[in-house]
Amino acid sequence: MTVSVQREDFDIAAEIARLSAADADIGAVVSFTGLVRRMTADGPITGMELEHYPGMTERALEAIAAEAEARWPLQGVRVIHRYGALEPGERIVLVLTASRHRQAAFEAAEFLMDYLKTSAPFWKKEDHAGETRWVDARDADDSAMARWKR
Amino acid sequence: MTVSVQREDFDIAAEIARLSAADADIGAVVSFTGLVRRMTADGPITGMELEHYPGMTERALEAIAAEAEARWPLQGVRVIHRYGALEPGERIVLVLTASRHRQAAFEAAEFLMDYLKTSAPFWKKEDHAGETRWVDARDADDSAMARWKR
Amino acid sequence: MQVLYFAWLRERVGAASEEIDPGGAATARELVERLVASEPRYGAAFADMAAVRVAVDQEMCDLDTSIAGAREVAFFPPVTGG
Amino acid sequence: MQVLYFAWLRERVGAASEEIDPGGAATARELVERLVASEPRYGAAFADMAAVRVAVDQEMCDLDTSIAGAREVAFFPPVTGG
Repeated sequence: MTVSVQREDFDIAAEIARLSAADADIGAVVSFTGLVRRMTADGPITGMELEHYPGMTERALEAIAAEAEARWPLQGVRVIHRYGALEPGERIVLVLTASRHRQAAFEAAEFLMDYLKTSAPFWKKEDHAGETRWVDARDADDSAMARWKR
Repeated sequence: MTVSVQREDFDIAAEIARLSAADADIGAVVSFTGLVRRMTADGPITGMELEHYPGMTERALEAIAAEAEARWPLQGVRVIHRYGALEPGERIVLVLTASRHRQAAFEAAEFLMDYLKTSAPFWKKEDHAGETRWVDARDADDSAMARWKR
Repeated sequence: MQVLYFAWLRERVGAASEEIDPGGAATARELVERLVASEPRYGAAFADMAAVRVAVDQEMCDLDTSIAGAREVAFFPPVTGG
Repeated sequence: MQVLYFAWLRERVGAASEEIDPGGAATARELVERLVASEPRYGAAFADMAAVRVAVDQEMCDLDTSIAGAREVAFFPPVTGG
């Protein structure tokens, strides 16, 4: 199982342990955990709702994971993305990569996050003291993504 | 507590949870876990002994962590490095970085690992079916480090 | 053809999905033009086409991609996950 | 002055640390020359100086760094942690 899209929280330690155990030649495991920040560009939030496109989300994440495995020598990839209502401090996303060497694990994890930010169908609606507001896409995410184009 | 040098294993989930809770504006936590690989450049190993320089090791890791905090806007850094006898599959090192944005967290974690590989006083002695052998430093680690010079 | 809307496009259209006959619309853009001409709520939803993205059968596409034979066309703003 | 050895340098010298009078040695390199002239075990340990690194008072240094006033000088191969 490479990709999960779920309401529930995830267990980082269990996920790392499972990926690490997959192959005795894994020397490097990189994790990225995304959290809901209290302070946003539009001020502090009390919560957010993460909408997604069931079906397409899983397909998009599977495609991103397959692309990472094609580009880097990985022993494992894992992507978990939550949806639904989330509060500040809660985990949103987990990306894990395992490789023989650290460089591949780091690069693949960055690639997965950059790609996910610009091509996985999720939309955040933040709650600013009772007034809800859809989050605008960040130009910085597009430029982060651009470096992987080839 | 930023740096630990210890014989004992570490609890990745507890470390990530502690770092994540330090600040409500942390949006990104990156972890790097280094594991003992069964297969090495010199063939399969049954174990290894990791020697270090007590006192200097802690100083070197503290200096690396401080340098990372000076270069990137981080909300937290954590480095744990083990020493002593380790078997294939066991964890050797944990590097954690927390930041508002993912780019800083990723770059700082890579910097910490590259720096640690070339300047923290640890030496690996691998056990090849009863014959022990000191590991040679990798040129690739020196060139990985070179990209951070300024 | 099933047409889906997400985020503020969904809110402005007032529906998450609709069964729509594309008529002569050959591309996603032509489908939008057809919708906008039919009812004001589509005009509000599609007022700023620079902020509209499209997926045809769950693949991210250009607005000028053909929708011939598509089962599912989805409109949404730029994604903000992760 | 306390002189420390690590990894295969420790094994070849046959000691993890020794109290050594640096005499007239002004740098780590001069200290090595003094040691090598004194006993064969040092000759074996310091045969390939390209593979020897030094720390003076727990700071990584060049072999030509001054050791005047140092409490602790350590010799070891390139590090291989992480």
